[in-house]
Amino acid sequence: MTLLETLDLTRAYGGVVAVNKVNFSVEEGLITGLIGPNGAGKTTLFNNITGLDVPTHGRVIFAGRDITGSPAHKICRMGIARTFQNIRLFKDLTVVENVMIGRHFKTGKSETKGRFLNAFNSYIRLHQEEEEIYERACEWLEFFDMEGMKDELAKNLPYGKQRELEIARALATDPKLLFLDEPAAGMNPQETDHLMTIIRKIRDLDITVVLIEHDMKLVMSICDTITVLNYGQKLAEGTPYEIRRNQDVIEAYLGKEE
Amino acid sequence: MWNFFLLILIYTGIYALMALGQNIITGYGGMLSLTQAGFFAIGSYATAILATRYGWSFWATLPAAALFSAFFGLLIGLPTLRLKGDYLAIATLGFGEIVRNVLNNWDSLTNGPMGIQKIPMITIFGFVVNPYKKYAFLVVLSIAVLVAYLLFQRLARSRMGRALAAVREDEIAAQSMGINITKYKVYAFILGASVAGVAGSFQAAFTLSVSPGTYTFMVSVMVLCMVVLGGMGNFKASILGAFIIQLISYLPQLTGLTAVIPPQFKQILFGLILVIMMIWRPQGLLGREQITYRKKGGKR
Amino acid sequence: MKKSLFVLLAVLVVFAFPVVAQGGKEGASPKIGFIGPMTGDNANYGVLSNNSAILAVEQFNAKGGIDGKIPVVLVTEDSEGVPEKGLSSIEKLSSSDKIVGLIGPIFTGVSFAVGERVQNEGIIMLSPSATHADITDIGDYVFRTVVSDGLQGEVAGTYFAKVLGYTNVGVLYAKNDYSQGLYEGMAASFTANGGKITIVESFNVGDKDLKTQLTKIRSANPQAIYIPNYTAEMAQILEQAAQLGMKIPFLSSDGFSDPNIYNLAGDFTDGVIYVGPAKVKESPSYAKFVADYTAKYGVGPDSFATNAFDGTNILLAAMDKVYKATGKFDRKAVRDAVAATKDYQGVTGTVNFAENGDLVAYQGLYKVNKTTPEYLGTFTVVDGELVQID
Amino acid sequence: MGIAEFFQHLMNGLTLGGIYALIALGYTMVYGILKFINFAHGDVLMAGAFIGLFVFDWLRGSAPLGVWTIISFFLAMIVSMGLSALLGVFIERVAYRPLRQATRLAPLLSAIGVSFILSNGAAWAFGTRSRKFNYPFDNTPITIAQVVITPHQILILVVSLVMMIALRLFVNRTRMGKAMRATSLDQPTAMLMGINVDRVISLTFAIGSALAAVGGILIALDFKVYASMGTMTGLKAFVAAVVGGIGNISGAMFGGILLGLLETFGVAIFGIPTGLKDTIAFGVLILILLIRPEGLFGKVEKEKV
Repeated sequence: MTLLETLDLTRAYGGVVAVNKVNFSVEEGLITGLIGPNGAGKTTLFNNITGLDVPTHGRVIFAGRDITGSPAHKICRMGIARTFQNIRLFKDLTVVENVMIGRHFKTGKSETKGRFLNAFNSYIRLHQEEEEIYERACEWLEFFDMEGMKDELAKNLPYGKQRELEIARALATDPKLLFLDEPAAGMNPQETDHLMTIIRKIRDLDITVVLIEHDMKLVMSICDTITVLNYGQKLAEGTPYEIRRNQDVIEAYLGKEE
Repeated sequence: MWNFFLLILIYTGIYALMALGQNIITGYGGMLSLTQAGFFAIGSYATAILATRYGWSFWATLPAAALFSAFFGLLIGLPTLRLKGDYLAIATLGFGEIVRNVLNNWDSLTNGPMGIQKIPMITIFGFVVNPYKKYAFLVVLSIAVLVAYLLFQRLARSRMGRALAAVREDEIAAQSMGINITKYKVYAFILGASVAGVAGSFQAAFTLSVSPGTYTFMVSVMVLCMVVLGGMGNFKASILGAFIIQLISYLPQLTGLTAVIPPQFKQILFGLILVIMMIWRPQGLLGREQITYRKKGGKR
Repeated sequence: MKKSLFVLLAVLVVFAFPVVAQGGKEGASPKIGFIGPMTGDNANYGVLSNNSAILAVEQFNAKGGIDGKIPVVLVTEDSEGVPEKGLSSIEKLSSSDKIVGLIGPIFTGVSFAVGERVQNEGIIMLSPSATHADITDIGDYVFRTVVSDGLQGEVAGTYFAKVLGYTNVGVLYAKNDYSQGLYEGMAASFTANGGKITIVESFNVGDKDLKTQLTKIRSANPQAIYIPNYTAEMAQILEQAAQLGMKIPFLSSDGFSDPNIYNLAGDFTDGVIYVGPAKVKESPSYAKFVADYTAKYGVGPDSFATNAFDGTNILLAAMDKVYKATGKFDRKAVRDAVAATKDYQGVTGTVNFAENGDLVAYQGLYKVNKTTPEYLGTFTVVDGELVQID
Repeated sequence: MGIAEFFQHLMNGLTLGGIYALIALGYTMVYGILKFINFAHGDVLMAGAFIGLFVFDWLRGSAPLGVWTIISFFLAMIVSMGLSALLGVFIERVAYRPLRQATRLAPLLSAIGVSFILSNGAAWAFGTRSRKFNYPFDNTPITIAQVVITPHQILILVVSLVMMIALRLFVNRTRMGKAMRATSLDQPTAMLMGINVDRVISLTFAIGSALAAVGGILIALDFKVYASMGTMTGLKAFVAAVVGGIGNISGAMFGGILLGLLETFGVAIFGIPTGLKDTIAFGVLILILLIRPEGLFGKVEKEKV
């Protein structure tokens, strides 16, 4: 079943078309890889889906709803979470606080969600609510084997751990769909292996994962399906096996052989 | 001597209220606002006008002052949706100047540069809190500061405080965590403004007269100094900062050295405090407050 | 660890202060206070008047002081021109210094706030420059050695209409209590005498570019322009009016008596007529005061400073009288002695106080010839009629 | 309103705008390179005016208007530009450089502090009284069909125009200008390209402060010299720079003139009470920031995700 699809999604900056009529779809329960050379428009596509940027044309459909142009915080609340290419942690907050912020809108009664009453309510039930949030945050840290460093400031973590913390924070929003923007960038092979295990564990939690990655070994070994972008356009999609043999993709990466 | 010390404590209280407000805007929200003086003025004038012209009691004007200031906080908070850092600082500074300008020129409402005199004193069940009897006034004021402190402290420890911190640390990441950043920025301004309005209300009830000359840019800078010196993101520190800055402010008088210390001494010192704190101790004397969390059913 | 060290340090510093502070010793010397803006935009006025108070006290002490043996101490506090600071100043003067009387404050806003306190504490206050009509209504401890806006405005308005024969004038005033009060006072009596104010423009204190306002006034073409402002602003007005080619006569107020006006706008002061302090023509005491003042400070006194000099001397004389009679400095007795002052011969002329603490005084009129003010005469208004005293 | 009055207002507005433009150029220059508002710019201007005043009075002595007064005026201006540039570089070294890696709030707060130290330090050292800066030339107004303008006003317009053009040429055409633009775009990369970023920044401050000194002296001729002279004028000039699009040199000029005209005509034609003149400036600022935060000629800068 298709969880998310974009219809003719286009984003132009003045004359430069960063994403051009892309039809990108994500199947529920699978790990989807999004690859392509630098400047192919992968991150722009992510931004347009997650509400940090607004498409010039086209639509984004998530779980049957048109979410085109919704603000980022609303999209997050619908169940799409993401990480960033350049890590964007709340650097001066502790590890556990970073994850707790992910729980922000998951608290309180649903009929008043996001309203003043809800804020008031959480003000009254402060202790109980905080304990709940804290407990859930700790569970996510355990998932990443990071409980021991929960009171560190985020900026003091080693690089690999910072990437994992960002994923933990995104997961804390209980997403149906998780976007990872180059999660393995800057990681050493051991860290990458650990990351692969974690991504598989995330899929086992029934969370659909989409990832941008340049590490081909990682992409090929964990993705169920792969979409390739080049110059803002979709070049190919299919299983890793198919992609590896696709002539267009090979040309895009290696250049045309004469 | 002791009386003078009490007076410093009273001014500390009034400024501490403003500093708490500044802290929620700057310390938590990370927005440099230079308009506490403007909200302070609005609160003062709300109390002065409602009390002298319409005969309201202080206790009725207090929430009105808070509401008026909050409304203007909303007005100035809205532009912040689009402004950052430097721009915001200038826009808020401009807003403070506009407030003073309007107060000075709207003669029919504010009595212009003459100001408003003979503001009635605070009464509690028929007992007059005469500002000349400083103990009584100090007690009332301290309760207000304490209440404000507790409310803010609780807010900071809730998910709302944490959301505000997230907005300060990284707006884009905060958005992607489901936080409506515009709403939180405006909230911060409204809260910061309303507590400054309350401070203004107390100021009017203490000096028993208001005039536009009080609410200068200097006041905003002093409040900023308090927050920076104490430590951003720490409400206790704001109160401590208010006390230290007021002590410095009245140091020449307190030590009886007015003849020796040049009159510009304290302004220069405030400037030095801003520069030195930024370079050597940007986190302030106390630093940001670390919150300890506990799990359900954990030890009390 | 480091944090607690900081807190400890802060606390230590805080508690060190009162120890260092000298706790208002009950010395033999009685103290009097001065409150005025020593910093801020209007510091100049505070400084000039404070100089007078210092001079008066020095001269008094040089003659031996109270009863020929006790010197008086003057304590100056900075109000920054802000009521809040004025309050802390009077608080400090009253509780730490235990002053017997107060000279100041300079501005109306601060004077209202401080006036309420001195009334409550029972300390006599003599303001050299708070001109607002209602100030002396605060209570019986509030006096002033400056004429109220009411009188100055009345003399100005009547003189412009009756003597100078103007039927329409324009006004350009700053949005501060002093200028606005004078404008309102002048306008009331000018219109009562059949004149018409054709155009009124104002500006904010600190504005330097007044060409817009002046251009509007130029187009309205009044017979004269009344500019009741402080020195720096008046200099700006005169210069820019000249730059706009305006040849309309200017009328002004006692703010014009600050000699600095001639440094700033000496080329444009010719022909200005202003209402200032009355003085006995060629009064030797006035000449001596100006000479002493200029010798000591390098600049001449403005009219507020002149008022402050008289105020200080009246207070000192009252203290002397009370001490000689009772052997101590009772605040109430000093107040009564000041109130009983009769025909005091000061540098501003003969000083008497009305029932409410207002100065019973006359106004002088001056016409500037190039950069020298020439005395036109002493005037007052009785029942709406202008009376020339000499 | 008569036609003569209209043109007089236009003239007044233009020259007031010229003053704002003159100072706004310095603001915009520093902001363009460093992306940082130098709050103390107005106070450097004040310092420049004081230095100029002292040197001019000393050189001139009691000489009558003539060639010597003009020469001493230029000498005073050059000395003042030099010393102000040193002051600017010193301020940058002490109060801003240590904060280059800190949060965005830090240098702003530090700059406010510097501004306070300078203006109050001057008030302490020189007193608060206004001092006259005598015109070095004959400032007799010129009347053309009832519209009056003074030589000084023309001078201000000419100098700001010349400065604008010179600055543009410097930034766009010279090697150092190129280094400045590179620094403005990306400091770390500029450093890797062999640009001495520290030197570029020092130079930026030196030029900005020298410009401030010129502005300070020129406006002091009309507005006098006093310790707080830089505060309000500096703020207004800053508003002008923002309106024109901060960082854009021509924009600063345009913003300055626009602000001068708006203030004048707001009061003269739209009947805004004259007491609210400053409100016009700040009102325009807030409005512009709301509608077009990058200013009229500014570039939109979007944060990269």
